[in-house]
Amino acid sequence: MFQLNVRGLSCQRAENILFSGISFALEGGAWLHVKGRNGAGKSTLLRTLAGLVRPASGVVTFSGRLGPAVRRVLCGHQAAVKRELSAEENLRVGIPGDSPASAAQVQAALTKVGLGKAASVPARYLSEGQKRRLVLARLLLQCADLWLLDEPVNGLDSDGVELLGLFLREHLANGGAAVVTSHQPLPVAVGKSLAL
Amino acid sequence: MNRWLHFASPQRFYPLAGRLMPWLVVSAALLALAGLAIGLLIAPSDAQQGEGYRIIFVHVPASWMSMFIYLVMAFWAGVGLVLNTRLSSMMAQALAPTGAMFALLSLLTGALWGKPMWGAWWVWDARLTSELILLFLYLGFIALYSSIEDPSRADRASAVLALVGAVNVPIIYFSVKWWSTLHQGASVSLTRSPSMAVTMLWGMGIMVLAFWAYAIAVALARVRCIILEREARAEWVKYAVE
Amino acid sequence: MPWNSHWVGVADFLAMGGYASYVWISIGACALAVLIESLQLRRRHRAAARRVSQLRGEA
Amino acid sequence: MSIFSLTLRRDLLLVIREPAQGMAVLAFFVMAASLFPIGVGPESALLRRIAPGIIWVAALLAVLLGLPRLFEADFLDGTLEQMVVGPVSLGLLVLGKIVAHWLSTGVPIVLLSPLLAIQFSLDRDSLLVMVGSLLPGTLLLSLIGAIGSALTLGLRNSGVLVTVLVLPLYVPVLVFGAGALEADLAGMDAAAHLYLLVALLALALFFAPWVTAAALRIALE
Repeated sequence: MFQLNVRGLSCQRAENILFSGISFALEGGAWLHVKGRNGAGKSTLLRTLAGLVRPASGVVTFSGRLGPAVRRVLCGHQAAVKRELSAEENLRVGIPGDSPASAAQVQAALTKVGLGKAASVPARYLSEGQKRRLVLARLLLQCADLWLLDEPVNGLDSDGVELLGLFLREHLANGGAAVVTSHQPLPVAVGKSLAL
Repeated sequence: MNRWLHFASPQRFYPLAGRLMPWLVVSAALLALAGLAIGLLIAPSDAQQGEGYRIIFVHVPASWMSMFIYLVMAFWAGVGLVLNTRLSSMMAQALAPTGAMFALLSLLTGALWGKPMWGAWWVWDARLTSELILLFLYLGFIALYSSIEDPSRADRASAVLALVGAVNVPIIYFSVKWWSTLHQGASVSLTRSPSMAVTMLWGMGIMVLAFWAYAIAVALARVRCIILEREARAEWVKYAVE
Repeated sequence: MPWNSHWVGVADFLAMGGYASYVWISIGACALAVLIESLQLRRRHRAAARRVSQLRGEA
Repeated sequence: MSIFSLTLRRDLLLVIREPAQGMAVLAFFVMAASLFPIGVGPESALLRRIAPGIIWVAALLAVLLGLPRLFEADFLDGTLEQMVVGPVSLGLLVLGKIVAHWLSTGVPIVLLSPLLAIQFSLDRDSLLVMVGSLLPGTLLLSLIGAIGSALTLGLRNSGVLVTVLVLPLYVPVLVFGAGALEADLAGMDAAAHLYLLVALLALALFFAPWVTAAALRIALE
């Protein structure tokens, strides 16, 4: 059973401590809702879990069945989309290293998020909301174990949020875990929560 | 190992540096006086260059120190990067301006030496040219860490640059030497210093020690400033400042 | 002159065998650089200390 | 397909989609080199003598000008962060980007250089040495430049800062590159220069990718 445990985590930004003594455990199938005021370090916590930021102190370990590296994915404030590439190309080659998806899988993911018709439209012509949906489609294709979502609701309209809830529930159902920061409530069963 | 780590925290190092500095400043001054006395008073005049050669008593120590300080700086930067100890990166940043100053002094005294001896302020000699490039490496290092706000990124990014620079220093020196012998032949070169009488060697040796003591004193003073600037909000700093 | 050095007198010593300007400017430049660096460091230290006590005042 | 070729094809696709900046770098190369005859005077004997230095310095500055294309765009739209988080070897990914940068900047420079050779009245058989020195040379410039552009990623004055960091490291490349062409023009054998240039290239090919990857991780922290 996949498990993420964090013990005594503390992070710094430019010499001042953001948070310290954060400890929690998260198994497959559960999600953690991180709350806190602006500047409390929610994003830094997610980036630390993603392996981008080196914590000032504390330990982040992944145990369980997941082979050498836990496949984690981070959705930050920016929708990581290349303007020159079309929606479909963004999913196929936009991020080198994603698990290679066939054209059919890409098309299926696009239709699932309601961008089926916009597959060949260069991403520069997509609205901010559509770009957010493209990020959701990528989430499906990456089939990662740990989702690290930073304010995923931003930029999504009401049925976009519904989609997010649906995907999150599916992800948790087949054993994935998620750490989510969000001000608005999410249409998912209330999981653990952590206040920074 | 623990003994050594004891002083690795800025809090304990700050007073230690304060106590060491006066001793170093005094010994630097005494050594400099002794070195100059030997160099200017006692050392005999040189066969070909007469009295003008005495500039080497400041030129050679300056260029030697500029090279030595760069390697020490790269060492501390590497230690700071690997062990993630902030103090080592601060020490590297404290050494950089002094190293750049020595490189500049070496170029200036090299020109002042070249003018009477070879009639030109600037000679594209292998040593002077690589000294110039060493100065550019220093300026690159200083420019990088001073244009990054976040101290931890500044430390680590400048450490990478210092290490890359340190690897390149021998390559640059070799390529410039190859280039200068290719174009101009080895006739005119500062490297072939005049035949060294014993007192000359003593004079230069003592001047190197004087510059060395001075460099450490200044580095300690600057590292204290950096500690104060970066740890201004820390508790202990409030009582460390008289 | 002490230690039987070959200088005849102070004037001869200062003339430095005709290279007076080059030798003394070189040494002077080093001394000037040391002076400037020391003054600059002292000013920087004092400014940092003032900043710290200013923060202490606010805390 | 390995991460290297995936990234290489991706970056080349991006270059083809937005060729404007690539063209600007090539235009700079030709214009910068053409300014010197105007500045120095048209007599071909003199131009022949300074041609190696001019062509090489112009190529070096053109590659330097093209360095932001390596990471800047991906950093600004967040894709670089996704690549660093991804489970792939960042060093190989970076090598893919560097080779793509070389193919879109260095190689066109090499293809254009015969045009300049005519301007500087170089004879035909020294063209071979020129191309032979510029081809590995520009890759070497991209490799070293990648370290500089990764270190200065996202800084407000990164354009000029990259130059200050990287130019001193470009000196050996310039010495051996321009030296090869010059030796050939002087009738001497240019092989020694080319061997040393390729030796430096081998060193950079081994070290630069993972040093750049480390610099990227530091920049994205």
